Amino acid sequence: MTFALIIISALILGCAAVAMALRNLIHSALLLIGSWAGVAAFYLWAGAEFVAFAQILIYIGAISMVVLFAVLLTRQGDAPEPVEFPSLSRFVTGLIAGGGVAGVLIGAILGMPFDVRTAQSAPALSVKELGAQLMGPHAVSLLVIGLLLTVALLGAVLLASDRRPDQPEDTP
Amino acid sequence: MIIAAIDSYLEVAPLAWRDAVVQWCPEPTQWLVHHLITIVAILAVFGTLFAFTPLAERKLLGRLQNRLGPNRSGLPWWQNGPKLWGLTQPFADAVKALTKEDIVPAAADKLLHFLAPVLIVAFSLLTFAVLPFGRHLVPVGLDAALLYFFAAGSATELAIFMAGWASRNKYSLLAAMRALAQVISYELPLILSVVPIVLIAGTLSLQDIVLAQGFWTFGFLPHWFVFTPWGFAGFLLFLVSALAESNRSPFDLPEAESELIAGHLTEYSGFKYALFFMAEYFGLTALSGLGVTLFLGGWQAPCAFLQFIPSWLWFMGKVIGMLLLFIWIRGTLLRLRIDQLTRLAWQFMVPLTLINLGNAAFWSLTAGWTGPLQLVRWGVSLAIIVIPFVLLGRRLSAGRHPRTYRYAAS
Amino acid sequence: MSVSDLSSFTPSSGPTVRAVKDPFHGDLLEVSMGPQHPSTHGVFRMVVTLDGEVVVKLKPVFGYLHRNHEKIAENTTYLGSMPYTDRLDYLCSMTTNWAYALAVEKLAGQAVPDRAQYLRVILAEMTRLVNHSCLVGFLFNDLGTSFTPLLYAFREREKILDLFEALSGSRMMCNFQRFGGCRVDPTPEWLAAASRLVDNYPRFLDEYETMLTANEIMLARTQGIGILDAKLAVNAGITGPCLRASGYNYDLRKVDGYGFYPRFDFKVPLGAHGDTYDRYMMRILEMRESVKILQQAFRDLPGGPVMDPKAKIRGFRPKAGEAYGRIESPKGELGFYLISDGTPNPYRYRVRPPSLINLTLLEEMCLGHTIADSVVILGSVDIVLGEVDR
Amino acid sequence: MSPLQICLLLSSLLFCIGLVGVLSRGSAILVLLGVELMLNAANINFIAFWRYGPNPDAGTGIVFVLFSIAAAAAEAAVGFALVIAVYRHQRNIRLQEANRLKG
Repeated sequence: MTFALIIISALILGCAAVAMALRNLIHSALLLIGSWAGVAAFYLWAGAEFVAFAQILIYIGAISMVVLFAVLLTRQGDAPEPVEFPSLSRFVTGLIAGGGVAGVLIGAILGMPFDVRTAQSAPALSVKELGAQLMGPHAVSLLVIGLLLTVALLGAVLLASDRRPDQPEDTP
Repeated sequence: MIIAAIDSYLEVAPLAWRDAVVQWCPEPTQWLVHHLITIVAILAVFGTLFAFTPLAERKLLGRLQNRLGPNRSGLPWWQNGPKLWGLTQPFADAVKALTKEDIVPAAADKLLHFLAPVLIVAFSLLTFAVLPFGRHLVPVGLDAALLYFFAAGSATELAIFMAGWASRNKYSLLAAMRALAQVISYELPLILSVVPIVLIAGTLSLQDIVLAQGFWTFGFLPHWFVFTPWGFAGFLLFLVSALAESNRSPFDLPEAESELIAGHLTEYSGFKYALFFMAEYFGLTALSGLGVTLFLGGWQAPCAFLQFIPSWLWFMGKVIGMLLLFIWIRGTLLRLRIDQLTRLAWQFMVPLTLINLGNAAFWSLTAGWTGPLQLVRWGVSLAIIVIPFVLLGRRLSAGRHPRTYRYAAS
Repeated sequence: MSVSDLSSFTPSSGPTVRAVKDPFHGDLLEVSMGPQHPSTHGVFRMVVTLDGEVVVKLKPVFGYLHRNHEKIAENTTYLGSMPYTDRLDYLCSMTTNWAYALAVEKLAGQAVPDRAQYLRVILAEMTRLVNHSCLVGFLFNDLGTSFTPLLYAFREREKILDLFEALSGSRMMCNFQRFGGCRVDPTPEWLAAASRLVDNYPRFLDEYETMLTANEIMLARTQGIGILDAKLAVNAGITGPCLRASGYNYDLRKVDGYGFYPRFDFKVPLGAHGDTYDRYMMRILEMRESVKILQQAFRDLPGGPVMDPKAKIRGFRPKAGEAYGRIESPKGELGFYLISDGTPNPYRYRVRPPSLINLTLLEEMCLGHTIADSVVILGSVDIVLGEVDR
Repeated sequence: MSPLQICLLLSSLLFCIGLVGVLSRGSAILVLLGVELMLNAANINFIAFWRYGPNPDAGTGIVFVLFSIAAAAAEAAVGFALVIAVYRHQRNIRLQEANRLKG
């Protein structure tokens, strides 16, 4: 079991790290999709089937499409990002910051004795129970999330549409 | 009694054979053999179905078009032997696809160009894992099977995008853009069109959904969801979205041959092309299977007395019927334009699926109405879906109608 | 609308102006559609500049099929270039033959017997059926059907081509007209078969229209697409169904009254919008009128010879002079301009190909529409590359 | 090392990779992708603590992750719409140059 977890972790971290280092945005996006798929595999490993499928459906089915669409629409598919000196210094700064945070977190995790549950099998939570949870104690949150999604969708449409009042659309 | 005995044997025969083989294997490998047999069986059955679906498509299209379709390929070692109505055509096609040269453009992104067909076939095959093929034949009895199906299916468009982008061909790139726009538009109505089923059946498990459709009124009127107003509307909406999701005519925009040559397939040849072809038909079969499961009663027989026919035969029969319907549509309809396609999705399909969801909610709330109230229930439910359909449809086709023409005076 | 309305018209400064005004200039995608593209109706190329999917510039490129037709004709006898005219518009060899024969007959002052005139009308109208059937079939293919309407149209076309083969020996390269008549006289059986076919033709048209004319997708894809302004069309020299779809009444069968067309009762359908749908409907309506003409011709077909006995076949040398013979070919005005210097060869031989001239406004029609529409618009213009490139 | 610790290590490393991406890349799209990675890292923590925590049958971790995924979808929709708006404005998506509020 732990072995599978290590393989999944390697997949997630490898894909994510390479994606953040690549110059070609399409390759980055596709590798990140691999990383998201790895996260879904982790959820499956942990026994959270519903979340795993939701992760695939939302991340690979929807967000990745939006990302790729944005890359193509902004004509970044073939143009690698230019290397400039400021961006190099930013890179070093980012690396130092990220490394520092990582060091602190890893130190904390390794030094903290966790009270781990002994049972190895994943807790079974059926879709029905999950639904009861969502509609019961978390109903308000569900409504808020629904509202958030609606507002976000409307906002995205408004932001992305370039129809200005003084310039009529000339496409049919 | 005799019929019942035959029924029970045929019904479980595939499982019995699998168990026999598994028993014969040594203990530590049994779980592996158990799963391998399932996988191989799915591959064999649907591989065969895939081999003959294009043949059926070509034959049927031929019949639709006053011609015969392929009827020449006989047995290779029997020169003047029977032609077998062209039934050996799939094997000839397979040999041809395998022996053709695989051309990769020099400018292409070689890795992605190679990965795209592999991914698309893999993901389209994954969807078969949760379909209930028969009363006892469910490869993976997932609790969230419906969600799994859409999750696995959603990745195929990603592969189409990869193919289009990696080819470094302008037509392919346009096709990739179209594929993305299409999937962003149609994923939503596809999922929304099946939500009423979840609402009524109260489960995401496909087997439970089939079981929920498992009774007959008077022994011959099946309780399939398609025979309710919201179910029928949902089935039609699902059908249209499924056509769009699997890039079939009239939504075959990514590979529109009269505009984009072959779209994302322009730079593919040989076996990689065959893989795309395979994935298209696998995806089509899987969506047919889902449609059958959700709306057409799955493996249930249409009449009570027809139950002696094994359930998996009913399932396959219905799937093949759906495939023939898809082929018929392909032989009949014209292709939409990309802006019309997205407009249809957002201005027609999405509102209708949402209204249909409300319709299903009404149906579920009025489950207790009987007698004359039953008629009221049907009427209201029909009105809920038909009136928006007519209004939205009229808005969508506003200003377009067949014209009458004048003639010159002299 | 008449010619006098056109006096106020000033030609536009060129359709590519809109491409320059485009705010995304520099981010456009140039796609070369053709010469090996499934929908360009032969070896034709459109260099299309796209903003997204919208055409902002379109440049037709042709000449891939150039065969030096006019120069070859100047170096051969008058009769010797008759088979070459078959290859101009290879779907309609009967009408190209007739246009050339008409020009030569004008040049030489050659009379044509009545039976031959009727026969020419019959063959020309049957050719119109062939051409328009092909055109609507291919148009639906461009619209994305999987060959079904095309093959229905081809079924009817094949029946007519079989008749052509029975009459002339060749399905498409008929080489049938001669200066002063026709090559052979059809048998009564042929005439009966042709008459039967024509009587059955409206059934095919009804079937076709039931299936497709009111189809919602068809309406959405063609109405309002590729609008051609009548003034612009007249100025560019567009003729044939494309011009009439824009609402301008100009049909050489009525205007010139060549052959025996004044003897027939038929009407000229006119469009009102000049869009792709109108161009499609013009073809359907013209086929219905052709059927009417054919039925009258079979009824009234006189006896007699099909070839003027005084016509000179060998050693044919028309007097020095010039002549322009034109007919309403299925695609538009097809004209042959000939100058004779008294030798057995024409001094100058010039073809006015309707396909080429109808193509000149392709960009004007396609601008602002999507790449998918440009394919359909090209299909509705009706070109044959043998005639465009010559 | 217990599985829980491996999960936490995974999530912290993933979070830091996302952080480095957000801080060091100039392209708006990559910055947004980095944010998505950080969200995913948080989700991994939720699932890990649900799996190995004291009260696994409550399912609150799963519910939280579902909400988080929905929020991520909303973030992606708005974020990439912003990217497209920025591109319309300045013809590239380098964030250093996106320093004007009005144009």
